[in-house]
Amino acid sequence: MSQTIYQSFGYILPETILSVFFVLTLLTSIVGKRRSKYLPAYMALLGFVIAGIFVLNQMGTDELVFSGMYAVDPFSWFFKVIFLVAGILIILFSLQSRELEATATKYAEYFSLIISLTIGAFFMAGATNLLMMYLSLELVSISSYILSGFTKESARADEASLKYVIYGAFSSGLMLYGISLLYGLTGETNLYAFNQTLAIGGIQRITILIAVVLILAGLGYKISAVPFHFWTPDVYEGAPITVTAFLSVTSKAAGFAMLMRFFKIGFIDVGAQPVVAGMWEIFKGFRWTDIIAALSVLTMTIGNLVALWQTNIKRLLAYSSIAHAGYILMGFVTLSNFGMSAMLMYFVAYLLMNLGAFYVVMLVANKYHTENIEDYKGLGYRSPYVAFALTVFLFSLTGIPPTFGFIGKFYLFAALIHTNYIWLAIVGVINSVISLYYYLNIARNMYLRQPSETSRISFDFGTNLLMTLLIVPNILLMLYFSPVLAWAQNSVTMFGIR
Amino acid sequence: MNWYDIIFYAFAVITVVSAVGVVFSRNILYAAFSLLFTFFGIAALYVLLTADFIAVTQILLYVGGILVLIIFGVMLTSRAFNVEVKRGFLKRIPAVFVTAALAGTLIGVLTTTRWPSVNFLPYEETARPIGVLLMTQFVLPFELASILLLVALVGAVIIARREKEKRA
Amino acid sequence: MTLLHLAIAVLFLPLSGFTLLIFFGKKIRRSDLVETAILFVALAFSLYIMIEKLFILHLGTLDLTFRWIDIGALVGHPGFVLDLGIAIDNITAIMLVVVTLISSLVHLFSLGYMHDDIRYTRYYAYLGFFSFSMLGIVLSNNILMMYVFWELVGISSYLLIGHWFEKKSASDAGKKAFIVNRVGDVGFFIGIMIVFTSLHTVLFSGIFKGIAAGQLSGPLLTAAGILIFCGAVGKSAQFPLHVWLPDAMEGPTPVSALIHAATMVAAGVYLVARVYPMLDADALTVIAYIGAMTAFLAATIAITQNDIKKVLAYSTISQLGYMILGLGVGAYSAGFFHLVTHAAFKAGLFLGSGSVIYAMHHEQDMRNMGGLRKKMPITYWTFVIFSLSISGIPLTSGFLSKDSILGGALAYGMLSGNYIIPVLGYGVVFLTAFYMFRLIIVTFHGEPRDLHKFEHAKESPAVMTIPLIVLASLSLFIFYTFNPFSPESSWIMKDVVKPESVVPAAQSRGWSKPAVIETAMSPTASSTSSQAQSGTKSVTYYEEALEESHYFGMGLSLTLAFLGILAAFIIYHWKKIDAEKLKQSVKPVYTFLLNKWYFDELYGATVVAGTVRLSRMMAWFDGHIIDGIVNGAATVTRGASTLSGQFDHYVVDGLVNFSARFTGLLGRGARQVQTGKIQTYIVFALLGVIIIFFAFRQF
Amino acid sequence: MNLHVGLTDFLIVSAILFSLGIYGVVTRKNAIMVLMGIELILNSANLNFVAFTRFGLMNLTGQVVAVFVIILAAAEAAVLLAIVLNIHQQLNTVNVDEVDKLKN
Repeated sequence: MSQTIYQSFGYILPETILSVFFVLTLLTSIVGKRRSKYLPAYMALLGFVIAGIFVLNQMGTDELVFSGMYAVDPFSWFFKVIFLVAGILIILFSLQSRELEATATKYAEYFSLIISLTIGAFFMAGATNLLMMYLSLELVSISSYILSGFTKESARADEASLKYVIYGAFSSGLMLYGISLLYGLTGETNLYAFNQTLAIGGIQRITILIAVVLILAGLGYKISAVPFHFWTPDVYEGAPITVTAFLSVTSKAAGFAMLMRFFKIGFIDVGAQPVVAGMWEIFKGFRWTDIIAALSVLTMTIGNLVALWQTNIKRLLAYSSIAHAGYILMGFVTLSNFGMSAMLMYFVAYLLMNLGAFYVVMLVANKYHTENIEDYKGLGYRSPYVAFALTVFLFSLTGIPPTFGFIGKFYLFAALIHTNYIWLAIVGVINSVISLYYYLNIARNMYLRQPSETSRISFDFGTNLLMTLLIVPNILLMLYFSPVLAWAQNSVTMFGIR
Repeated sequence: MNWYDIIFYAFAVITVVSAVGVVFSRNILYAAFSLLFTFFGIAALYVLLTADFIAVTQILLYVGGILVLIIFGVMLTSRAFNVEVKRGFLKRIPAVFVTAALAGTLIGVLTTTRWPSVNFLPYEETARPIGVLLMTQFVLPFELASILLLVALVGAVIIARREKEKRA
Repeated sequence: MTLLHLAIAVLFLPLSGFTLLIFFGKKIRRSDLVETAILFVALAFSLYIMIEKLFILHLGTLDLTFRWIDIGALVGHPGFVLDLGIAIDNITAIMLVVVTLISSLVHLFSLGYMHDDIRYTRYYAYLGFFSFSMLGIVLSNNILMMYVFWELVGISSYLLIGHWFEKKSASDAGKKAFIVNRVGDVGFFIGIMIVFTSLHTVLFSGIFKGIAAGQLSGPLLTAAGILIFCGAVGKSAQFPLHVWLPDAMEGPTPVSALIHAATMVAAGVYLVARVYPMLDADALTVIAYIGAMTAFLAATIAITQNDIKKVLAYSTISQLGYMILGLGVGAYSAGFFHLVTHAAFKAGLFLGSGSVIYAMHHEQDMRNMGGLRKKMPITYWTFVIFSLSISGIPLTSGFLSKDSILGGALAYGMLSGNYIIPVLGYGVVFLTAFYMFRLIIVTFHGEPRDLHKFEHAKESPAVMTIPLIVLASLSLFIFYTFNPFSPESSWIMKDVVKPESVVPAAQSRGWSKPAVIETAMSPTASSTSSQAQSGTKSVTYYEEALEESHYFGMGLSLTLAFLGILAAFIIYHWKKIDAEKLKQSVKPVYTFLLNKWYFDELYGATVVAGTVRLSRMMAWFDGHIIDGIVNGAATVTRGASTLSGQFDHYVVDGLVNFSARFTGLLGRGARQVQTGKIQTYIVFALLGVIIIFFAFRQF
Repeated sequence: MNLHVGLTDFLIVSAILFSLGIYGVVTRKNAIMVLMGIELILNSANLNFVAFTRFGLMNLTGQVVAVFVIILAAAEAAVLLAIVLNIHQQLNTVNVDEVDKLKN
């Protein structure tokens, strides 16, 4: 139940810890040597680990705190775990990034910004208030603008950050305008109040539609759904690889969490009896699933089609991540707990495979100094283990069986078929087939093409270990996914909503 | 027609006209000064809406803070004050079209919507209740905003700072 | 719970060693020692588990089951759950020790034997992987996981046998082992499928429960039992799939000791022991006959072999036959006991032969040896102990286990009338003693035949002799019982109790009273009401028979064993009978045996040639008949096809090309939108907002 | 008081500001002028919040939100200007049209 403000502080311990470590990590720049990356990185890691302990402690909590501002529920818990894992992995990746080393002398700021982005993502996942949604989204955005332009000697990164900040500020402006309209309609910024107002009825749908579409523009920009995706390829290509990987997972997942919570809490008819168990009823007349379905189809189709033409692997992965947003959106169209748990499962898969792929891309960029797909020729001979790892991740991204990506896609499609969205499932399958082409093209380059140079390049122990740590769950979870499934199924609960 | 209406229309016109100036002015400094008038106009509108605290904040932060920031930005980035390169005429057509469509739709929807209540309330003091709200109901956004400002501060500094040890 | 966790540690220790060596083997100095140390840790854990479980806590079966897959969410499907896990009962606890003991000793031995190998690290990695797989088989509490580990054992043995893959014979032997094993595994897999489709579980406990509840019975149950046994036939090298094992001697000798004495081949026996409760009378009879046949066949071949390792290989097959025979006749505890004792003395024999081969610079033909007794005293004396043990001479462990198997076989023969089984069993006793002492005499006694190699021969280093001494001491009775003449008093016989059969009474082997023996053997004879009593009585009758046969059996086997040893000494040591002359006089038999009953030739002529002939037939059929039809039809369809070809070319290809090009163009079009100018992006996003708004105005 | 000016008048002003802001964002080539457009958008939203608070028989939530939005606008402006300054340093331009090397 709702908590008093004093009690509420007990529920944001992980966020508080992260904030404290944000400051501490910043302060390491005073204490340590300016060029040392280890002190801030370890400080940030420590912060993540301690926050992780507190997050784990919150398992099963289902509370609404700070007078309905923020929900600490299984749903947000799920995402918090994802953010923490992603954050830790990104810090580990960053320690090896040559890109950062070449330009940045500001490691303390870099790692503290990773923490601040994670704080924003935490709040995004739990925000039940329009103001909180806006503020947390802005926190994530501002952190990511700075991160994407972090290597500022690189013209690409500068361009990326400029485009990002203009596009982001504009989108959040649209969203804010939409929020103001919703506020005008209900007199509250609280999502639950909005739901109650809808339940009473008597509000013009057209106004709600325009408000929701404007808010959708803000959310769509975060999850890079077509037609709000345009910034994605440019920013992903321009930003440092570690940042790109971070944005593609944490920022996107946070956007999805917010999207799901906004629509689910706002538009579910709590009083209605569901026709099918596990499905939700939305207020009559608000068929926003059609909008989501349309966005989903557009997003995955355009993402995949444009990816076919890419020659830069970062840009290709950017389009691929757009396509994956489309896949994940499919699960939301079903309006069911099944679909939602499928989406959550997909996030786990997406985290593992996408971060893995970006990691390999970073390693290759470190040692081979290229991001060009053509230059991946013969990687299978030159660095066998790295090539193997990339193949696993690409298989997972395509959704081919011995990987967890397959299970993720399988459950998404199953959810669609379960709720009779067969046409959407077919579109999804066709898209997967298209994606097969460009993913396997990389694998073909690595194994079937002769390299122009044949010297072998090997990687050190830590690198191989980290890579193994990413490969193993990708395969292991295909064989034994029940815990993830159970976790996802338990995590569809949002506070106050069945 | 009473004084309130007249004042409203006067400030509304000032606001809109100066906003047009911001958007269409060729000279960046003129645009910045037009923006000043827009902010003032909006602040006046806030006063009309009996939101005195917001009005003051608007003037303090926007005029005193953001606008100064913008002007600094203009000065730091422009050799002459007129950097606005010629605008491509063709690109303005779709822009005008899209914006007009948007404005039309918005105004159409907003004017036809029955908003929950349109009673005009008598003036009440706002500074104290807002302060109380900030410390009670809105304490979490308040904290979040503080982190956000810190991040923005740090970010702005590291991005804008000239590197002393810049490499060749 | 702690014991289970310890068991999980035991399982994963060798795997961690494997991972370490595969990935970082080159980085770690003396990675071999790391791997060996890991195995000794696993051994210590296993010993602790066994002692805790059997002697201190006297625990029942420990079980750790987890839900592997639970698909309840898919509507339109009744749901599907699969539980997996590990369990430790008495035989598991003992097997853990056996596997880790032999494995760790082999690791130790290999430090000396494999020292100069080029792929030394990889060899140790494979050893670790093999140990992991084997421990997995032992610990699984379900047939699915067991099958997976079963295949892993297959793979790792393939890698180990083919370790010297530059030698064609070695890589061929690896392939042969793999393929022959697959034949048995296919049967095993079908058996698993039968069980799973009718019982919807893979847990052994669930399977037995389901069978007890009558969900699987009749011929299908018999078939399931025999098919699962097929797996054991392959892995334990039983007739007729025994052909891979002798060839597998191409692998390094310590590998032979590990794989072919104690672990991999014992897996089959372990499998039969595991699924024992679900085997019905018919299946058990099949098993008993296969076992007896194997024991006899292999023993006869062993007599004629001259390669020291080949003799041991056939001896292994023969002893495995004993174990299977023991299980088949119902002497469950004895069969398992023999598995344990055999693991010790056979591993010892292999390692001893390895020691000899090492000393003789990789000479394996015993005709070139001789007189090594004085040069290698430790090897010699341990070898003698192992041989006495395998021959079943009192005061050794082999005597205990072998004697009880033979007693069981005799009782079984008396009860069921299958006299051929005990006859074969006792025959093999003679043969075993004979070929083992032939081996000893030819190798260690007499005059050296190859003086040059003899000169350089010397006792092996301590890392190689210590395992021999350990194993030799384990081949003495004292570790198993204090009374050297009473197998029943050994702790293994006490702790390994024959599990209750869950087979429906009509199908089980009920020895209610002597008069009904024949009818009880046939499934339909007895009525259900009398089964309740016969179930309890059957044990009594079988035990009575055991009791009766005990002393007679013991006497008989001892006599035969001594006769065998005597014959060996007469022929090869004192040379009272000229071996050559003997060979000449029974030349046809001798050649027959020397050529291993012509099994390889038989398979070559039937299976291989059959396949070749079949494919030739197919080719002929294809060339003459199909082509004829096709050609005839072709003329008819040519006209049509021209037409359709045109259609294909212009319409279908066009469509395909078009769709491909269209997708490409779409992508290219969408790509053109990405101009790189941020304001274009914003305009498109705005257009998107407006379009969405108008498209969904109806909401 | 008998008023003609009501909620809708304020909303219309804000809608016009919003549209002008968008126009500015879309057409202006100088990045700082784009920022001005964004400020207009944020101000229009703020005007909405305050107007709704006043006319809507409601609490002060809207005004509190407006305070936050102003704070945010400042933060965003600072970051955007910093990025623009950096672009100016590195690429010697503030024209957003010329920053288009990443495309397709």
